[in-house]
Amino acid sequence: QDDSLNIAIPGRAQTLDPAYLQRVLSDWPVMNSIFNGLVKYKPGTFEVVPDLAKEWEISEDNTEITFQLKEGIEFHKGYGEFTAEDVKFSFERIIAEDANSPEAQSFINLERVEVINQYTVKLILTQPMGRLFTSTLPFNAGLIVSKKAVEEMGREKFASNPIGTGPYVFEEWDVNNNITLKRNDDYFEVGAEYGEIVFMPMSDPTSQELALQSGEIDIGQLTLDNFDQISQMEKFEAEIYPDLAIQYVAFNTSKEPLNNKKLREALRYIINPEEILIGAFAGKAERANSILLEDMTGYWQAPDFKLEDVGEDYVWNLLAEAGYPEGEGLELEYVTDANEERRLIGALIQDQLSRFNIDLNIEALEVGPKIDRWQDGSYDITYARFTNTVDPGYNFQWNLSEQLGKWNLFHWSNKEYDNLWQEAETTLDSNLRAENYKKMQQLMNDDSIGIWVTHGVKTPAWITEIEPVFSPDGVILPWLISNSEE
Amino acid sequence: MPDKILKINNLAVEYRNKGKYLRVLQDINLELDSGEILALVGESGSGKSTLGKTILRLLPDSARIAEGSIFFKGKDICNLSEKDFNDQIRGQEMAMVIQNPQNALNPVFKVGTQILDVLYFKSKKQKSRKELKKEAVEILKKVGISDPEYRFGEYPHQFSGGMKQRVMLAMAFISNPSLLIADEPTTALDLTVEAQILNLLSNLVDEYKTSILYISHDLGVVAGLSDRIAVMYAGRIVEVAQTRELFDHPNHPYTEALLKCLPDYQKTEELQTIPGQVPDLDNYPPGCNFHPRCSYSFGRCRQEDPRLEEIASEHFSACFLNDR
Amino acid sequence: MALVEVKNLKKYFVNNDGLLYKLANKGPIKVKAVDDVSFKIEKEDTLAVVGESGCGKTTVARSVLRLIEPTAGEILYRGRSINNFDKQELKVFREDAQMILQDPRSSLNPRFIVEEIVSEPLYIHDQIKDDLNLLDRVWELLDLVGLSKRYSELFPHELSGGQARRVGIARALALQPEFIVCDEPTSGLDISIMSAVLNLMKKLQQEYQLTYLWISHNLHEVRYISNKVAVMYLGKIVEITDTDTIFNNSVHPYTEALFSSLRGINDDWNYKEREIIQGEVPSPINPPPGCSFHPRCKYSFDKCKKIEPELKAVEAGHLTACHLYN
Amino acid sequence: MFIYITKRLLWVIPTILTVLLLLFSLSYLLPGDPADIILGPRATPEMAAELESRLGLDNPWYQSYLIYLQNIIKGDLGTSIFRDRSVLKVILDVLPYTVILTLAGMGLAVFNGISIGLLAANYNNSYFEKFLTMLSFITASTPTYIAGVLLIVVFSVNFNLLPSIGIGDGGLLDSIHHLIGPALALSVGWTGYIARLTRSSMLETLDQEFIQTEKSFGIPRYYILYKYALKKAIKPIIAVIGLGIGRLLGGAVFVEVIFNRPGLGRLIVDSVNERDLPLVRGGVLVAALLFVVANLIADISYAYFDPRIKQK
Amino acid sequence: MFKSQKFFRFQKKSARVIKIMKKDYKAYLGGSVIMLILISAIFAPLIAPADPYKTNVTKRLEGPSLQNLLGTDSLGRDILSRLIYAARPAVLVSFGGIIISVIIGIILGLLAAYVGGILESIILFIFDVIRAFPPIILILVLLSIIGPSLLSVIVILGVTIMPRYGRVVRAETLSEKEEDFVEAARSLGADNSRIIFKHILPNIFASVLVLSGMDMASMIMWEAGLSFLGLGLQPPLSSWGVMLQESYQYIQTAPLMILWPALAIMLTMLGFSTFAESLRVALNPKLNQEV
Ligand SMILES: Nc1ncnc2c1ncn2[C@@H]1O[C@H](COP(=O)(O)OP(=O)(O)OP(=O)(O)O)[C@@H](O)[C@H]1O
Ligand SMILES: Nc1ncnc2c1ncn2[C@@H]1O[C@H](COP(=O)(O)OP(=O)(O)OP(=O)(O)O)[C@@H](O)[C@H]1O
Ligand SMILES: [Mg+2]
Ligand SMILES: [Mg+2]
Ligand code: NI
Repeated sequence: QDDSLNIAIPGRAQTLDPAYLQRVLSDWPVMNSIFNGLVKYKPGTFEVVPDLAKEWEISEDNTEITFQLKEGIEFHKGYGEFTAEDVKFSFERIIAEDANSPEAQSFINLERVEVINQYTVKLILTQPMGRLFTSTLPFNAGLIVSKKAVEEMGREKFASNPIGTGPYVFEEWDVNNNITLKRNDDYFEVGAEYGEIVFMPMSDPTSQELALQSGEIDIGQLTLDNFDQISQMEKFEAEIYPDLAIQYVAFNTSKEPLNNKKLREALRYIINPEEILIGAFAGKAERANSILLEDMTGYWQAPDFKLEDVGEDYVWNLLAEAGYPEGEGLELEYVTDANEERRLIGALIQDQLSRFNIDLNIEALEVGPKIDRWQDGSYDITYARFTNTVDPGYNFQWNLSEQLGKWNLFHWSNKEYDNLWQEAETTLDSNLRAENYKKMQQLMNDDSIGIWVTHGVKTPAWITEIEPVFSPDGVILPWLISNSEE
Repeated sequence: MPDKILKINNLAVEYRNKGKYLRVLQDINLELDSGEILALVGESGSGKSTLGKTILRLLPDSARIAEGSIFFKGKDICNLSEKDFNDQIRGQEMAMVIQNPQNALNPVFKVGTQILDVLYFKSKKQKSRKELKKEAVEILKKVGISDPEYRFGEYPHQFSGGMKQRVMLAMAFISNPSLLIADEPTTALDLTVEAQILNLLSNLVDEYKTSILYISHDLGVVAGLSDRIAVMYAGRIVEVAQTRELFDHPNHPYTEALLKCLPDYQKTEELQTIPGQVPDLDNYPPGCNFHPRCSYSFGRCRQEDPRLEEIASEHFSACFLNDR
Repeated sequence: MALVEVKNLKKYFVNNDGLLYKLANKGPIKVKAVDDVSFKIEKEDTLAVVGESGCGKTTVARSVLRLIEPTAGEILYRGRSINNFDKQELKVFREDAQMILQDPRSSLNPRFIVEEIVSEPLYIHDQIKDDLNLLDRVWELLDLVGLSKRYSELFPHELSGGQARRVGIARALALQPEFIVCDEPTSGLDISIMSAVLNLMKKLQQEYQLTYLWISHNLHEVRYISNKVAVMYLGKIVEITDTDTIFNNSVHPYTEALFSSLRGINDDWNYKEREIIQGEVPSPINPPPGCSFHPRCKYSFDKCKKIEPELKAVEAGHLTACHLYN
Repeated sequence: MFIYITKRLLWVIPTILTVLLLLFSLSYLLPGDPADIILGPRATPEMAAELESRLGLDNPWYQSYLIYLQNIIKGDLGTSIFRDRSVLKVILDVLPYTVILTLAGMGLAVFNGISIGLLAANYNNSYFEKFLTMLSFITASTPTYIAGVLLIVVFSVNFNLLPSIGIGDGGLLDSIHHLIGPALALSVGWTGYIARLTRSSMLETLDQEFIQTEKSFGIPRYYILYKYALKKAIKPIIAVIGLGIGRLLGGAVFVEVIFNRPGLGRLIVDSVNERDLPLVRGGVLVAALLFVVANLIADISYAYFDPRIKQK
Repeated sequence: MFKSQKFFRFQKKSARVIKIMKKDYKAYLGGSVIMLILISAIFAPLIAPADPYKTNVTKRLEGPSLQNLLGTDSLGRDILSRLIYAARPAVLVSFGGIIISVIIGIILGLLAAYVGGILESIILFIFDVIRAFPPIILILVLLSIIGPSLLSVIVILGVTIMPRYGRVVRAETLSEKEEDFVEAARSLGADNSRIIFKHILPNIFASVLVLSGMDMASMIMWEAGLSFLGLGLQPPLSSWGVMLQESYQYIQTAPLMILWPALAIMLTMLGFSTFAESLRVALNPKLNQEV
């Protein structure tokens, strides 16, 4: 079937209700094809442009935003015209007391939504919200669902029978967890070229790769090691995108022996992230020097601690100063989960530390026990991957003091950091935000609480007959796929 | 010799064991008239069953006929192909009731099925099993199984040893062979049941003029049943004679010793024993197999194999004493 | 005083296959393997027990040696009830009374070599001083039953039936018992070996003043070895008397039938002229009412179908259970 | 026979009850705070509370157990945490695939195994037989996942003959095409096992005396081999097939993961990893039930082939 | 003195077994594989050409060369050395697991057969509950409860397999108890402990030994399978299963890499099962006639 495309997603989608998105990698590309938000990222960038909204106005004190909506847009499957009521409903269902939506955080300062008329709607905030336009509205929390559909079906059913205004209409979610979408022929913008899209879950990149080669799927991810080989084949094209997430080595700063800053510094020299990039990412991933991608607001490049630059003796000295001359008697505990990449990284770090006579005990746990250990802080070093959004406020929140015992893997508490974050959250002044985030990063760097390793990569590959479009972090935008042969 | 139904010449049979061939039967010469019951007696392990199986070609793959020939109704059956032999001889002309009734029937098939299959192949697949069933029931009745219709649908384990033995005989009746080989059909049976079985066998001979090769080591039974007796020892036939002649004038020292050591209710004198052991298969003594246990043995016995020779009318014996 | 006295021995096997089985079958199935058997064995006597397969001979033997607990009745050994023996007494009894089991080979542990088998009773009863002594003793015992030293190293499956039987006998003799229960000691043996075993047993009896309870199928052998015979039918003794008497003057119809099937080599008989008792041995699960032999008995009359005959003397030392004689 | 079956069935009930208790206690045994693992960093306290009540963690355990039992009797296995669907439905959706895969695997194993075994028995003591014996040892020593990987490497990557993943587009032919690799991978271990069993069972049977009876009454060789001997020899194989179905059910885990097929095994692996407790419980319960049923069928068919038990 | 006689007998018996096995090609195959693995496990540091933990990311995914006979893995570690070291967990898992299941199985089986009554029902019930789960799924769930580690893998495998032994021991004890030679021993005055330890156990031992040979193969298989699913042994221990999983993503770039651990697993399983088979024949005094 020429008119149908099969796209691999890295795991089973869990819900198609934007208010309850669980797995960004698998749920998001599907939702994104079914729903529209008031605004969206301009394809291929993180620039925010209008979508369902024509234009908007922000009040002086930054707490009231009035949107003019486009007219005559219809929901799928005859659920009626899109109006201001749907906007009100979509946002207020997220902040409602009993909603239990994980997105409540995204709308943290939203007080209510006011319908001015059928095509005008006003968001009323308690405080200015820095991330509203950067991550809340263009991302899943900002997607507009059909009020009528949700009320008719109820939340549970809607989650697997989504009704939106988007370029594709939900068709079927089958036993295999394949999700089939059909083109929305009444789409209010230029419609999609392909009549049908099937999202197929394939958790393991090797399977995706094999499936791509055997023609089962048209778009999928390659394993890093095969990237070159397969992207050179005539049948396929591929590209590398930096991921948005941040992967890092975290030191537990509140526990012996790594509560000793000297020792942490020494470790920053000893652990060589470049080797990790080669060993675990086949040299395909870029080094990260910040939580943020380079072109994001608040990017600050942490200095590299290179062993070559200071020489081994310097590190031996640091160790001696920290009370471990010759590295003797230093035994550290590394907690990770069974994920293969992370086990490889553990093995690498273990070997690197052993060059300085430091023993690293690797404990690879199930996800559950690992999180337990993370939270009660019984480890010295760990390796983590945190999903990021385009908004820095979101990305920086995990290192706040209030996250101690939760997701603050450094077990690091710094009042100044907390205040800077709070300030940045409640302003729309992007310069101020950028300043604050930079300062926060310096604070982290000064305390040597860990090592940013990489943002990771996405390696989408596709058959040459098609021409896909991706977001800057490598997420497929299915409705923009065109046929390259025509 | 048209009246001889079976004629065995110089037969020798070997078993392969651990890469070596061991002779189990040696120099077997035997003849059988039609309608005659020939009893084959001898110690356990002397090769009686092997001889029976050789005639019906039931030997395992590890065995081979090393020498000699077997003529059945004047035809050399050693050279028949396996398929021809199966089609023409087994179940048609010859049948064998094997030694152990407990294991003689397939435990997972109904007794009726097994009988029917014999009938079916006996009829050369001409008749359908349905037609044959009546016949089969008839025969079961004849061998004294009460309520045969019902028994027909039962499994062997529901039959007593005596009944199984009778089922075997029923199959033999069905085959209506010219030669029946009955391998110790009454061991492990009670005296009273044994008597019933013997009765049946005798009817078979009377009715159909069947020849029977009756293998046993119970001389008491053999004495009344058989026309002639062949005595085997360690793979050889050492003496053949008419039944009474053998008991009254045993010639071979083994036969003589055997008769003396048998407990018999009519004699009260002390039992004699045969000293020594039956020789191991892989360790037969040179010369006459019996000489190490024989009180008369002399030089020649240790060197040469004695051959079966006629020492009186229809009385053959393999012993050098007769040459003296 | 008799060496062994059995009084009203009963042994019922209950086939008790769980609750459901009972429900479905309206009560457990009882096999009356031995039903009210009494006899005495004097010292140095041999009592032969004959009867068809399954009539309860082995069960009697096992009860006499307390290998199974009787359902009812008493067994006296030297006047004392063996069922009340305490541990120590039982151990002494096990030294004095031995058994030769029915199946020569399966009664030998397949993983033991002959030496271990024969010396096992010596171990159990702590009668070994040291190793060399042990081997000597084993060889001596093997010699006694006519096996050479070489056999002490063989496994049971390497023995012929007769040799296995002899090993069983050697083991029974190891403790120098005074009473041996021989359960069909010649079944499955070669003709020539059978006589050797019989002679051996007889010789041993004379030498060591042994007492035998001799179970057998083979009437020729019974004639040769025993001086008393008990005939069993379906768990009961139907006739018991001296050996000579039973061969010449048996009275019970079953005994008569049994002995008429007996053939000697010098009998001038012809199978066609013989009378044969018909019918199968009835099952002990469901014995016929009255005299259990009546369905096969040509003399049976009304009373036989209803009333069970008791074992009564027809003359001194000759008891039978038949209505014809009472 | 009837009694035998009822007895066997009754014995299953307490077993299943205990299995249920064990499954139930999983929520207490599994390490980690379920709410955290399940909800991840985006959790709010209210969500955690809701989840706990859904998992029955807010009641005393015996109450929760009774509620759990009640629900199960009603056929309600709970709701999957991540799939917003009833566990029963999730399982029933994938179950057919596992069942088909298992049966196909077993079918292949039985067919190939018995064929190899019969050949080996027929050509006993030849070099051909030694070859077949070695072949069966080697296949029996090939774990499912290795077979799967090797099949993919050879047939999908190198020759592009078989699809490497998925279940096809729903058409019968395509489904079968997609089933070949997985079923073959699944069957490999048992093929060797059954082959060895068949050979030895066949040889043992052919060595028995009743075969001689059959021969001596003129029943042809093919008839003896394939009717008389096979039925007797097949008994131990039947007993093992039931067992094997259970084992293959387990092996399906690997096949489903490697070949990216939907199925019970993968569902359980996924749900264990995700800590989707209701789904773990439901999945394991269904797997256990299937396993018990397979064993039951094995026992009963064993009895069927052994008239001695059948009569009882 | 007394001991020596016993020892002599033991020698004679084992000499017989060895004599029979010597004629069996399967015994050679199995024996040499087992020896190879034991030697690798015990002397790994002496045999392995390189440090299996030594990474060198500049030399990753290289094919076989003189320096790295079987090539290197994704971190540039020497595959041969890792293969050799991985024999250790394999040996520990298979022997450890089997020891646990055999010991518990024998004790429970004997108790069930000898004590009977309620205890027997309870023991059988425990067996049934364990056996109600497909093994791999039981192992999976148990592992996720205890958490993966060498010890937990060993214990869980042992416990999962144990009912097999319990049931075999019970069934055989019950049937051995009825054997004539046990009755003979009782008639000689042997007490229960003698009957169990001298007569019953040695006879059961053979079946247990043979079963355990086969189960050791499956333990290795399961361990590798769990590792393949990412649940088995955890680093720094590397097992064949771990290696298998690690190489899975390179089946296109470096297909040889997955072949080595796959071969190691298969060969080991083959070794254990052929040896078990050969032992089965040799240990059965009745089967030894024709080898
Ligand atoms: N399949 C075989 N392989 C090797 N040797 C065998 C085989 N079958 C029988 N023998 C040997 O051949 C000899 C003769 O055996 P056969 O069964 O013919 O004796 P038999 O006279 O029938 O004894 P019995 O009275 O015990 O039935 C015996 O020594 C036996 O051990
Ligand atoms: N342990 C047992 N459980 C149930 N029934 C038994 C048991 N032992 C023997 N029987 C039954 O008791 C009856 C008598 O058996 P027993 O072994 O005493 O007979 P027997 O006279 O020795 O027979 P044979 O001559 O065949 O040895 C038989 O019907 C038998 O089935
Ligand atoms: Mg014979
Ligand atoms: Mg008996
Ligand atoms: Ni396809």
